[in-house]
Amino acid sequence: MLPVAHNIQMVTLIYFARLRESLGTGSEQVALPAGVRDLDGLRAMLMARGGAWASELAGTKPVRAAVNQDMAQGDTRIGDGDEIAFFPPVTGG
Amino acid sequence: MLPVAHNIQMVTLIYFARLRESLGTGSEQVALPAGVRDLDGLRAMLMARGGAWASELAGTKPVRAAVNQDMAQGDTRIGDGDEIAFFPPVTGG
Amino acid sequence: MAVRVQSEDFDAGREIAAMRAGNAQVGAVAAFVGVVREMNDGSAVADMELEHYPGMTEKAIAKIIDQAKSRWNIFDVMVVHRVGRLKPTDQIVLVVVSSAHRGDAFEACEFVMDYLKTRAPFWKKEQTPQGARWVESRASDDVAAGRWNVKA
Amino acid sequence: MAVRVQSEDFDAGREIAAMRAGNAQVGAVAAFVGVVREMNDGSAVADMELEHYPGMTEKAIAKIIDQAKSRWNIFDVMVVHRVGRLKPTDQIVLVVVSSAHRGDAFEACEFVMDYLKTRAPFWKKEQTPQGARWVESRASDDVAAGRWNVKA
Repeated sequence: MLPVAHNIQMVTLIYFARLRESLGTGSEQVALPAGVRDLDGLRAMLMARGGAWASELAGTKPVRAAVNQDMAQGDTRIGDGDEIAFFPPVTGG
Repeated sequence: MLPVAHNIQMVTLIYFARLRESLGTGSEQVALPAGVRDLDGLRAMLMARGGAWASELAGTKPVRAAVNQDMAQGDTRIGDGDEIAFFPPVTGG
Repeated sequence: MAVRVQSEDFDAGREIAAMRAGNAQVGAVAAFVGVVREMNDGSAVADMELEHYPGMTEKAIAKIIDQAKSRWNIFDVMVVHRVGRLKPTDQIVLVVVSSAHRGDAFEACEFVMDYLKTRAPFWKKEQTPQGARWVESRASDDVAAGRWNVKA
Repeated sequence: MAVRVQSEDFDAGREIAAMRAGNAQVGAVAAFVGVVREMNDGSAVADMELEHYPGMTEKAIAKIIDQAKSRWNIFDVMVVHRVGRLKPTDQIVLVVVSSAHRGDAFEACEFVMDYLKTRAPFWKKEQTPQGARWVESRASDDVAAGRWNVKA
């Protein structure tokens, strides 16, 4: 029988640029609840924190995301050990 | 009454690249006969010399021309003092 | 292929020379230098801070270069992108593409720039007389990238 | 605008830097370097001689630059074209265009190159193991120049 700890899915969240400043944090480790298995689910979970989290991630201002350093979509699957980044549309070059 | 010499139209002819080599000359001064007033007329006059002149200027191999250092066409007018160049299509760059 | 993300300035001439060296089949080198402008969207820019996503940046640029290499007949691509504090007239980005013929070099160079603008994780924050502001992405950049018909 | 026809080599980096200097509105510099290839049309090239039409050359290039300036939003264009004896890996031609934005810089730079190839009076004679030969113009160059819809 597997230890219970095995089911806890830990992910690293990173925020860049305007999001990092508005949210007041650059990165954090969070445990994914059992029902959260894709980017849209994670975004809903973070918006539930209210305040800047709700307003920045609602999609009224454009937000992009990457999973393990690849551009990702709302239905991109996420799981234990993933590095997930949220940021505004890029403006380099 | 104008002096007769006034009617002699002298032009400078210049040849480049393959034409210069085939014709065996880089430039010459020629007097335009009364009937020769455009590039096509000049080309016919030069082809009448025969040999390389006939074969190089017949148009079987592509030939370009400039009048006073501007790209020109068969019907481009020519007259006294003009600088007229014949050459193959350009291959710089 | 070479990708460099650095705070130091770069020497475009040296990079262009390096792309020619050692390959006598190179007939064409296309290069692009992006520069910080004094005015942007109507505001005077005093300086700017370029933030990026270390790790993903290099990976994203390498992917763009791979796509360019699969689409055009090119020998090599090199990209240098600066980060950190920059001021007007500073160089930001360099893209150099070598090829046998100029058409491929030009198109691949423009493709890489268009994709850098929409796919590489860099963000600019400008200092202006009205205060600091994050530069907003331009719809025209999405249009420019979109015309290459590449899937995201 | 600057046009130079010379036998000496050029320093692309220095010319690019000169195009940026003194104008803080320059946001984009596109550059192209043409290089002598070791193989051309299937033959090994030992060296080549570039002949031109002094006087007309500068005039023809200036006209191409004027057209580019009337069609695109660009600040400046500079062209350096070498003549005389060149060997594989030598630089032949440099075109640099400065602009506020990259689209204009890229297009104007490619336009100038396409027109140089079909309108500027230069001729290449290559030395190959099969003997000397005048390089023939390429239909693809006429096509490249033709797509800009400029009247001759």
